[in-house]
Amino acid sequence: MTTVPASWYVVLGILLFTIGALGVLVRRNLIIVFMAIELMLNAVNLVFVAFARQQQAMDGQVMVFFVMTVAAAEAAVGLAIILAVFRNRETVNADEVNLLRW
Amino acid sequence: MTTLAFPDVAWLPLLPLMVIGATALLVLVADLFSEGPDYDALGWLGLIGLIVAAVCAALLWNQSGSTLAGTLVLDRYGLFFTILFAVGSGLTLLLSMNYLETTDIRSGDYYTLLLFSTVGMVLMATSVDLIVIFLGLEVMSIAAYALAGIWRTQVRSNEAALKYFILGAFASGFLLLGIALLFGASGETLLPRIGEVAATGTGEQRLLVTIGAALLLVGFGFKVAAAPFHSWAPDVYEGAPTAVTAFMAAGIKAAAFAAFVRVFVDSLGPLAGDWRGALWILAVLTMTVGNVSALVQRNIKRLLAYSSIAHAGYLLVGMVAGGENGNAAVLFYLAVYTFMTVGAFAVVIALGRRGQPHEDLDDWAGVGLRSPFLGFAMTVFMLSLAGVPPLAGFMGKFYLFSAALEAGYVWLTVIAVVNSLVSVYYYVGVLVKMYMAEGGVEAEATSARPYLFAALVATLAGTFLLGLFPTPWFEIARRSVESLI
Amino acid sequence: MFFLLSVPLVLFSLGVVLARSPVRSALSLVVALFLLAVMFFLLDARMIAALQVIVYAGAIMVLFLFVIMLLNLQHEPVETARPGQRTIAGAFAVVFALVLGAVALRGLPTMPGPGVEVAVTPSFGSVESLAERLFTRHALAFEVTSVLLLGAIVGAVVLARKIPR
Amino acid sequence: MHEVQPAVVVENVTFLWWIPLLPALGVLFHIFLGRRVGKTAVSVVGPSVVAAAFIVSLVAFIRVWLGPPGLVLQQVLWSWLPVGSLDVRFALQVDALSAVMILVVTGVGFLIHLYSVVYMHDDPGYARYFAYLNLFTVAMLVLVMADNLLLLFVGWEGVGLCSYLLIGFWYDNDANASAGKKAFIVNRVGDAAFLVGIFWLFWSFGPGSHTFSFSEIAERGRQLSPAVVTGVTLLLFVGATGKSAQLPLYVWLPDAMAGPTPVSALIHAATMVTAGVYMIARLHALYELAPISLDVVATVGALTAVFAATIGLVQTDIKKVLAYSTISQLGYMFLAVGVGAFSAGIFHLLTHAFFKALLFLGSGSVIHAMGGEQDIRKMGGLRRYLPVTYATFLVGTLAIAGVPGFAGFFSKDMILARAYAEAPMLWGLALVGAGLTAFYMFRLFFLVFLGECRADAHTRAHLHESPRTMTIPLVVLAVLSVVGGYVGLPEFLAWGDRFSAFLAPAVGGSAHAGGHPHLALEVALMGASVFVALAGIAVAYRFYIQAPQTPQQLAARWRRAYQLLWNKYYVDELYAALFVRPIVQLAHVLWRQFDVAVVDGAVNGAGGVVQETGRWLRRWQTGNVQHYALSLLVGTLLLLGYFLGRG
Repeated sequence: MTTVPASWYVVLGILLFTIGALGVLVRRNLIIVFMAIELMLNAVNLVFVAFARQQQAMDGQVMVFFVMTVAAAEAAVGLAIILAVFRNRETVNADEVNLLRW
Repeated sequence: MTTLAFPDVAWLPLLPLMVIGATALLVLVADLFSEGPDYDALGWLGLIGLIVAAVCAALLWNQSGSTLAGTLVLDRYGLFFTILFAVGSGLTLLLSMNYLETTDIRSGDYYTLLLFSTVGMVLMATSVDLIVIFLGLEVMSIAAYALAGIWRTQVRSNEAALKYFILGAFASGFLLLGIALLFGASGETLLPRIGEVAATGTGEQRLLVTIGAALLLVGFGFKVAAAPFHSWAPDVYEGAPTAVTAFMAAGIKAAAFAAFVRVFVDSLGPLAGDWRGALWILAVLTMTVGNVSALVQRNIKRLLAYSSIAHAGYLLVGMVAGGENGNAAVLFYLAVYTFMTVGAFAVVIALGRRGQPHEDLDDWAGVGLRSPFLGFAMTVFMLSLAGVPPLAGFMGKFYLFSAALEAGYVWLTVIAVVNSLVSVYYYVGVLVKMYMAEGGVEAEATSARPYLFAALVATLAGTFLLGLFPTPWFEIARRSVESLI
Repeated sequence: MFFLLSVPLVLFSLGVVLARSPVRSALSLVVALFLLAVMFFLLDARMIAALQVIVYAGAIMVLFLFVIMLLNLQHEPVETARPGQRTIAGAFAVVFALVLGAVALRGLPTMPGPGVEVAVTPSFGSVESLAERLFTRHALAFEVTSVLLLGAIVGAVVLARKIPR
Repeated sequence: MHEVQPAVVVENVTFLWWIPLLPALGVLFHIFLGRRVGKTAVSVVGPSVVAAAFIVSLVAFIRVWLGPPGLVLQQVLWSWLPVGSLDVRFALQVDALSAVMILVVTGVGFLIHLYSVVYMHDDPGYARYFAYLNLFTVAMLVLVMADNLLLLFVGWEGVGLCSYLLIGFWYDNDANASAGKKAFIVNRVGDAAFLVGIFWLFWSFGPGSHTFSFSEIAERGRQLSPAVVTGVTLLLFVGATGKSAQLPLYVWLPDAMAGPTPVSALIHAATMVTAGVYMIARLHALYELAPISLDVVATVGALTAVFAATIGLVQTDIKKVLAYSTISQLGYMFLAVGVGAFSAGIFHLLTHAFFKALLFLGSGSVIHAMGGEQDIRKMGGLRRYLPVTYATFLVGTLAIAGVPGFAGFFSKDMILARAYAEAPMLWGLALVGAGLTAFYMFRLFFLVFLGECRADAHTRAHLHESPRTMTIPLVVLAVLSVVGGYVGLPEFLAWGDRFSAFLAPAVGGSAHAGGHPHLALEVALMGASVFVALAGIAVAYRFYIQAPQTPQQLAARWRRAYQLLWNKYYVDELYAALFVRPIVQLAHVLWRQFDVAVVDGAVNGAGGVVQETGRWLRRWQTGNVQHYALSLLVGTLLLLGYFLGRG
């Protein structure tokens, strides 16, 4: 069933990574920006799993385990930060968070 | 059920790490039982823990080894950084103890996060497994994101945390993709194994390793605030609580360099021909952008942020130079930089009061005359940052640039020297404000803030010591990089 | 099978980035994560596939939705769009994908080691094999995750706790 | 020229560090206690620490003088950088050259401190002023007592910093602030070259132990390739042109006159600006290995000497005249060291320190009396009101003009004689410069002290001689401006050139070691310079004392006599049209076009470009997090492109 080479999965992962990066760049809503970052991390997970399969090395899958942990930790702190910003400013628009510049 | 052979644990390499981690937990628990508003005891607890960790690391100086399946090593390189982080975090703790009184920050959480962050830093410096380095970086960063935003009632603190977090997570993504590619090329994440593949792998493997290296460069470049990955730094430095800014400038930058140097020298060394050129460009860009931008700043924290960017550039010069002298110069300069930058931020804190941070340069007018000690301290730090002999900053630059020259990078050295001379302009600009103008604010007597005073004395001592008697310290730095390569 | 999965995967990922409503973005992301889990399964990462569903789609996304609901953000804030930025960002993103994709295609097929079409040992990707690596070779990293999570909890609590008056 | 290198005798002593330490203690006193203890205490401490340093310096000087030739007193404070290939020590040394320099720095320095007590008395920043002045003294002493190039650089940077602070001392004045800035930027350029020179030198020494001490540089320099030595010495010289205000980096010095006058006297005339000359003399062994560099030094010096003198012709600000004359005189010193007459250069440095400090302090006294007025067209006839200033200023003017018997004559003559032997072209330039110097200095003198007083009534009513504390330094300096020259007489007179003989162990062969010029030739050369000096004075006299009234008065009374005088005046006119006016016009062109437009423009332009770049870069820092993320992505792409492009 799985007859495509591992490299296709890797390319798909890179494509997803890029879509995520694009989301970070263009969305105004900070929560969506953050979701896009989660998408990037997941894309890397796909790359890890594909490599793991190709190399017959379980370590790639173990990496995914760690990346998930990191994603969870980032989610906790990141959402808390967004909440704190919202409390002070009543906004989650990236364009309106620009007190600090120049 | 299969039985797992848990690897043999050699405890010695873990000792400093565990001391700091245990201290963090202790502070976390102690915080539950302490009643405000005086949290000095927690600060002391953290300080003692860091000192013990530093002493442990110093005692292990002649030991070597590794533990936990070779993922964590005990070598001088790691010990050097462990001690440096303990010193940097300790100084930050010290100046925080007085700083927090002028803010709404609850000290207990603050100290805990600071110590957690330090644990991450030590991991970055002592591990040779990319995944552990990545996790250490995340431990350090996540605590740092929270620290940047810990003054929750301040919109600027919020904003700093937000920017730091979004961009930090974004950059982590690139770093992680880089690690994935290295894993794809080698099937491993241990640095030595990646080094073998980089040296002897097939063309395809090396292609993957090269691209992985480029992505790692992005991730580390971000953390050390190298141009063009520096744009977060000015905003975050300005917005974060000043003590946290000091911590970022000293500790986090040093930790990022610790991992940066180890990864690139230890495992990507065979590709040096490729990355040296890239680092050359980054170094030039970073120095120039940092220094030129600093010229037009009016806010002292922002000015120091750009100065910190410029210093990342000088440090990259040392990495480009490479070799024992170049890498040792990087280590030495990081130590020097810890003292001078923490000291400079300590003076910034000393000038601020509750509700009035006094970060605008105009507030500094005449401070040198009204508060001779603060003026003297700031003068020393500014001149040292500018690289005026015989202070530590000069010696640091001297080692860095002469290493670059020895390695034959004449133009890079010239650009670096010109840059450091341009930088004198804005550092002296601060002095001119302090000594040549009138009308600024009155600083609170330092005697009323004993911890801050102690931090200032310690950083001053460090700046003089490393400048006037640099040799033994440079020798230590040199021994520390012997274990690399 | 690969294409059957990858086409919707890309579409839903684009949905995350393009949907106007944050809730729709979040739901797109959930679907994308499920599809990824299936992909993991195809790649003989059974345990990881399960974790993906439980941890990601289950826990993390619930957190996201919770925050979205908490802030009551039904729609994207008014777009103060600089159309320039979208175009530029899009262009750079495309270049990025092309460059890396090309590298992957060029670098991978001839790499040593079996490709996906080669069968693996039956235990590959099982709970046991994952645990075997996790608790031996990666014991340190595993321990570090505990510090990581603890730090994250402290950080999140510090930032999100009610501000004492 | 330098076949005979007298053996160096090093004697370790333990008192040298007191020389810089004493003023350093003064700095601490002023900064930490100055505002609390009041002006009287500051007035006592400020000068007396320098006086104490002077006494210690005197002890050091006498020991060097009486000791065996080539005696070097040395005090190693500690090893600064004993690592690997480096062994740089924090060591002070006093040899003959340093002995002269520390006497100048502390001696003249003390007089200027003393003078400042009154001059700056009503300034609100009194303690601050003395702190800077003491600090400057420390840095300058470190510069001249350093036993290695790195430590010298410590002092080099230190004096620059103090100079910058003191120029901008009256910070509330925009002109001062920008003058300080200009000095700073110009010196950055010089220092950049200087630093690169040091690095290059270090680099080219290669592995092995380096102390960077001057003796080692002299020794190892011989093993370097001539190209390297030439490059290094030229770079170091670029640094010297910045610090010592030579072409093309001289532009900051006239603006630096915005600082308090005693500062101009100490830093911008007597000591700091001579650091470049000192540095070259100190590294004479290295420079002697690079004939091209020496030629460049000599040529730049001679050109600067004439160039600055022509500009001096048309200045109307009393301090600006002195500033350009300082640049010009520094040019003579560089000419001297450039033709290998190191001791002559130092000799002129010494006498110049006396008479230029005197002239500056005198001008300070004038400005003080005139209520801050600096325009010489509004002065005149001050002889009556300021007798002491008048007399001492005259001595200084005679000395700088090169009138026989005064200090400047001997030192300038020594330079000219040597220049004639080495490079007659440069000698010609220098001679022209000497004539111009005599002219504009006496123009200044006549316009200020003789003739009618052109000040307004109010100012005139307040004209008064300065108090004793200010005039005593004037008198002392006037005496020195006369007798200071007698330490270095021409060889055929009385005791001959003791000065060069004294310096010989430190800076190589004496001025005349290259073979005595024929006695008759020497006398002829001397005659030529005397003639030129007197001619300059005479022309000035005619133009500024006689000519203004003569035409009209004589024309009205005696027609015939008028005819006669007219004719004579016509000659003058012709002369003026042929020689003077072109020079004056050239001077104007040089000043207005070159100096103001080109050089100022370049300096301000360079600073401006950097500032503008800073502003431009700043706009990228929009505060928008997504712009930052975009820059990150772009950076990533560039990196990938780089790596792939290579691979």
